[in-house]
Amino acid sequence: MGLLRKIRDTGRVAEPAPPEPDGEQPPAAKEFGGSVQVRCVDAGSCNGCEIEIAGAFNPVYDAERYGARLVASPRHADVALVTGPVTRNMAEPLRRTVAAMPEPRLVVAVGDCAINCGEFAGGYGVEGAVSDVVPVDLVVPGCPPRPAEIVAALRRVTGR
Amino acid sequence: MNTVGYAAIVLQVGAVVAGAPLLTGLMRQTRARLEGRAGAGVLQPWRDVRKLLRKEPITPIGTGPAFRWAPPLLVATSLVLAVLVPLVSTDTPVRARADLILVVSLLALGTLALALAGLDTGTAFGGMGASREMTIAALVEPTILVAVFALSIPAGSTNLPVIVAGAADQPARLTSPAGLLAIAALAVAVLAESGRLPVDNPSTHLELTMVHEAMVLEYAGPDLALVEFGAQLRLAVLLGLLASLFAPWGIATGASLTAVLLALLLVVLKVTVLGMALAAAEVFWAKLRLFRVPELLAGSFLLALLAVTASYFLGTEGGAR
Amino acid sequence: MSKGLFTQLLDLACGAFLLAAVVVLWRRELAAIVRLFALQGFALAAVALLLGLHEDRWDLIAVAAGIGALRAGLLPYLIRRALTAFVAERDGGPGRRGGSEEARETQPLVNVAASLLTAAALTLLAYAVARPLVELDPTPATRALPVGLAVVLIGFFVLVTRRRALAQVVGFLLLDNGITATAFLAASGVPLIVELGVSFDVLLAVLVLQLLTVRVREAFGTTDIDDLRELHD
Amino acid sequence: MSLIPAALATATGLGVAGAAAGLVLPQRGRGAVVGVLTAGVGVAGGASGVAALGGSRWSAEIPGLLPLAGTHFAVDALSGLFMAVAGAVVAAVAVYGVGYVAGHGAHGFGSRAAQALLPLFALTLVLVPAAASVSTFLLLWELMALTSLLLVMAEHRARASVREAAVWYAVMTHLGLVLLLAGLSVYASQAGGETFAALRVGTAAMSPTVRGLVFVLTATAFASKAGLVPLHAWLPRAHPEAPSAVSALMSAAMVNLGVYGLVRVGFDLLGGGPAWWWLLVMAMGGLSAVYGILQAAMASDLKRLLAYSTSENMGLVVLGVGAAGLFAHAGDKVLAGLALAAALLHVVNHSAFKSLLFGAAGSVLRATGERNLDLLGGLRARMPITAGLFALGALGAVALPPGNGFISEWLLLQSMIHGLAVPGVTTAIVLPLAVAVIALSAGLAAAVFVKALGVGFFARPRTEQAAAAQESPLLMLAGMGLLAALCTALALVPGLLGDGLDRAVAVVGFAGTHPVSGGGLRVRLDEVSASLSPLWVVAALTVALGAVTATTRWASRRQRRRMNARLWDCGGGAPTPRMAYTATSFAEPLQRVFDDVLAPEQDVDVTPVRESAYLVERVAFRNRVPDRIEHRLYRPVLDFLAAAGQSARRLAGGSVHTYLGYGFFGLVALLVVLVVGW
Repeated sequence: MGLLRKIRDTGRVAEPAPPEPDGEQPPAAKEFGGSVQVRCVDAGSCNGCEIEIAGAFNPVYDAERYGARLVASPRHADVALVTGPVTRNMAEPLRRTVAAMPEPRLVVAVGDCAINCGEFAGGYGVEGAVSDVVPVDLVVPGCPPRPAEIVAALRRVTGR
Repeated sequence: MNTVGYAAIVLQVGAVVAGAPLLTGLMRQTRARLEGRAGAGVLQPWRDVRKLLRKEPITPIGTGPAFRWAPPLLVATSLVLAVLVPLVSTDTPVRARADLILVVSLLALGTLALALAGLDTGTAFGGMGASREMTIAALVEPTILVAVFALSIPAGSTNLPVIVAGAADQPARLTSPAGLLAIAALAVAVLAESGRLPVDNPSTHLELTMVHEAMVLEYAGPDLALVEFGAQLRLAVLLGLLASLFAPWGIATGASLTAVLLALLLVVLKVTVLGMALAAAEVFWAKLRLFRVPELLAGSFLLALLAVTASYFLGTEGGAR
Repeated sequence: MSKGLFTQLLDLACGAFLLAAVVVLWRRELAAIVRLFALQGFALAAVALLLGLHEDRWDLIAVAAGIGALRAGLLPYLIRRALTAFVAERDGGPGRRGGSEEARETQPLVNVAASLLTAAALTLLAYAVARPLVELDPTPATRALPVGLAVVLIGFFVLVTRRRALAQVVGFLLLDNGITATAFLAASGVPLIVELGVSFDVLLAVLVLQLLTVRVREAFGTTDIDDLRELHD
Repeated sequence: MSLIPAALATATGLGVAGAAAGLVLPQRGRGAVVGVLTAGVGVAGGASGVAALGGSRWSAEIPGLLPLAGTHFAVDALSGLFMAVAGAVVAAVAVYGVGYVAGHGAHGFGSRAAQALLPLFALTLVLVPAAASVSTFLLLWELMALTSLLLVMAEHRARASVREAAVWYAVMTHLGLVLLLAGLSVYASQAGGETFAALRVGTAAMSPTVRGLVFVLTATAFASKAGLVPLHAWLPRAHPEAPSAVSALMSAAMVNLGVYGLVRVGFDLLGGGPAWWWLLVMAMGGLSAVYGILQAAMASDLKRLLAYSTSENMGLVVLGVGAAGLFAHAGDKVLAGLALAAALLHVVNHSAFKSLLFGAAGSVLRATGERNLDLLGGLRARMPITAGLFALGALGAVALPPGNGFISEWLLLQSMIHGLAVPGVTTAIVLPLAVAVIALSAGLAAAVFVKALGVGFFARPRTEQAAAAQESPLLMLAGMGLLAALCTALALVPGLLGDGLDRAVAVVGFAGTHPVSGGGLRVRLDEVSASLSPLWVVAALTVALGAVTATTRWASRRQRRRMNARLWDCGGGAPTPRMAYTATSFAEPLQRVFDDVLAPEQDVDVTPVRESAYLVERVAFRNRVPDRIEHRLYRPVLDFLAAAGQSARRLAGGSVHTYLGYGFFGLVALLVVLVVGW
């Protein structure tokens, strides 16, 4: 009963949807038609971006309302959200993950580290940026990017 | 009669096929609203299916016909169920074939096909999912069949339309203890069969807690679309079955088209309400530990058994004739 | 009221009565168990009320009211108070087991699934035993007689297999509820005095047991009956 | 009319000829000749059985054949059913055996002795139901037991475990024989005549206690032959160790005769009895159904799994028989007929799919030398036809549509559900439990055969033997093909044996309800009805499947399928076959759920490195699920026997021949008794 009361008192926490982000939809995403399954790959980040991604899917930002959903297997996924500089140990797994995804598929690099290794550039354990390992279709700059920006990127993919 | 009967079947199958994803969408939406989210909208499951159909099918190495044919078989069994189960009319051309035991075993057939597919991949998760699914399926079986027993006593038959029609013209059967116990037992069984909370969590991302999801980790594209669609069909048919078993009011028993249409409207309404109630309940439930599930099923089995004994000892009808 | 309606309602009440007893076996939280017990008391009162209305016996209706007050109100209240007292004390008190431990029947002697199946067997047994009695005069009331017996057996079973003293108290009360129900359904109502006497005994028993459990708790810091074995060694 | 004696005579002639051929022929060509002759035995026996099912009866007395008492034969629809089943199985398995023996050398199943015994065993299987007097019946029964025993021992050179199994089988089957002997001789002496006709007549005059005694003795004996718990101990030993052709014969034809005996003696001769007989029978059946399938769920040895599943199915059959007895006792001949028909139909179905499954298991054993599911896998790619046949048999065994097992279990459930119409508290309490038992065993059977098929045949091979497997020779496939065709026919048009079933039921005086007719099943009792048409189900499923695939193909944008994609390995190394679920791990959840029933033995021993107790060097985990009933029931007895044996070594020397001797002496003693009897 306590939970019921809480639900009643809380009501809707999702913020009103911001206007559609500008920037054209990546060509591969044309076929998705408002439904995108997302698989996150942490290629060696400091987990800052992970926290923000979690934020993007929480009730407040609620990325799900635009048709994006996190899934457990790359076979189910259309988009790989890759974070962090690709460490040597994660390079091969990242390639395999992307290879496991059925066509058409997109790779979204989230955070400065994913785009240009950011802080960790030239680290001995760093293989390189995500684009050095797998083709990247979309980037979300920021260290870490704000949930709103991640959501905006996902909206460009879902087109909603 | 026949034309109306066929019309009823066509309408029913059409409604189930079109409505199953919508039902899932509605349940997700209900959950989302209760959690303070905006929700992806009721149409989202259809969007998912469309998108998955556009994607590339994948056959992993070392898999064979079982993996290839399980998804279509799952959907096929669900479709046959959608034809058999009397949702809008008890007076259809297939009414002689709609046997409750047959319905139960067709459900089991779909489960079994998917379990074999999970083993066919040879991955640890596939095997794990298959093993858990079959364990639960095996334990659900007694509950369901004893509940079937309880339902068939007053009707004197395991034929679904007979049971439903009988319940429709004397509602006293439903409010008797036997009826209520049978409802409770069958409801638990339906939760287990359709892989919902608290038996299985359909939206989990953690492989180790998966039951149904773990078997389908390897499917992609259209195959995955079929698997998800099949699961949605099963849920819709099962909720519809519950609705017409325990709230049969308004179901068409005659051969008038208007009655059929009205019944269609009503059944859609009932299933909607049931679905929303289930979704709301799921907000409050947590998934049971796998090895607590037997307790739940033992409980529901007990309820079913009590239903049988009650309908024999308390009930004036049934029992000694 | 009409015969059919009476039968319907009586069967419903008895169904709820039995169901409450069964679910007591199912649940682990003592709080939930107490709630169920209150529900059962309510069902029992309903049975008495129905019988009274059916036979226009005002004493029965009065008894029903009494039962409702006692079993759906007072006894659950007392037990709940004892429970909260336990939990409160357990949560305080460094190095002792937490209140959550006290508030749940974590490890019954017979695991839950098994005890549920046992309950099924007991119910069948009750039906089989009560069959001849029912044959004597098959009225709706007597036909529901097995329910009372089943609850007696289940109550006994709870008393035997549960570890927490409070759970055992509830088991004892289930047993008493069952006896009362059997009395009602068989003789359609024991005399008012007897019923009051019985209930009064129960009340005393509960108070005694509660005092006992309080003492136990103060002495050993838990009400797990098995811990009392230490007294022997 | 004259078909039956002619066919039986042919069968006998062929059987003897086969035995002779097995003895005299050189090793090459022996298998083929013996196989053909044995198949002939099967065909002839089957033909006579079919004729009997068709309604013709035959009975004769052949005085000179057996010393002392003459031999009596009588064939009616009931015996016809069992003869037909045995004949069909024998014929198919004989064809299979020709291919099977080709692989073996002059030893084991290919040896002179085994090849000579096979036709005799087949012959006894066909003839036992035709026996119409106590002495004839017992003689054939004992012959069957001996031939099967020696056949079980065929491969004793290869594996020592065979001997142990043989000893178990010898002891139990002969204890059974002794009980049967006692029961039937008491019966004969009380009834004043040893022909079945005389027994039927004499029953009326017998006191209830005597009839009860006779029933209990004979029922126990028949139950042990049918492999019912707790008398099943020989079954999971003998079946795996016997050559697969023999296991198929034993599991699909021999155990049936236990049921035959139960029905013949219980219903036909004793003419039914009080409720407690049948409650006893039902209890035994229910126990074996659940316990058998549970042990099958735990087993990782393929043939052991199948053996336990046999014990489960026999349990279901006997459950039906017991229900029939209960209904008959309550005076409802119609329901009794329905239940008995369901039980007999399940006998037929079980024989069909179980012989097929044992055949497939045999080809797996032949191809890989492995019975352990944990070491198999990946056979689907290497022996596709065998895998397909096994799948077909498994479909029948899991009692799901469109398998043939589903039909008989559906009928069984119907008879139980409608049985509640019989007044009385016993039925009201027993029948729901019976339904629950059937349901639970069906559910567990699904898990069992998903395990057998998915772990044994699917995914990738776990060992080199499995990887090197080759498809079986043509004749084995042909034999299995016959059985597969039989399964399919039974699954699609059970109406084939509709009238025969009714006649068989009518033999024991129950009303035939025509449950199976034409393309479907229909249960019509007053105010009760249900119907099922397998053909329609299959058609509907096929249509739906076609529609689904067509729609998907039409709707999906990308037609090109990415083949042989790498399995999703979570990004790590590719999963090795060792990561795939084994039969043991598949059964683990069930083992946990039924912990209290199965009482598995697990022990973990951790050996730390010498330097520090905290660094673990090796962890060993052992987990085995012993047959609990066997441990609790047989161990004490065996220990007692061992203790007794210490004092009297001469009696229980543990050598098979001693035990056989007892059996023979018992038989001779009986014959003497019978002669002195008049």
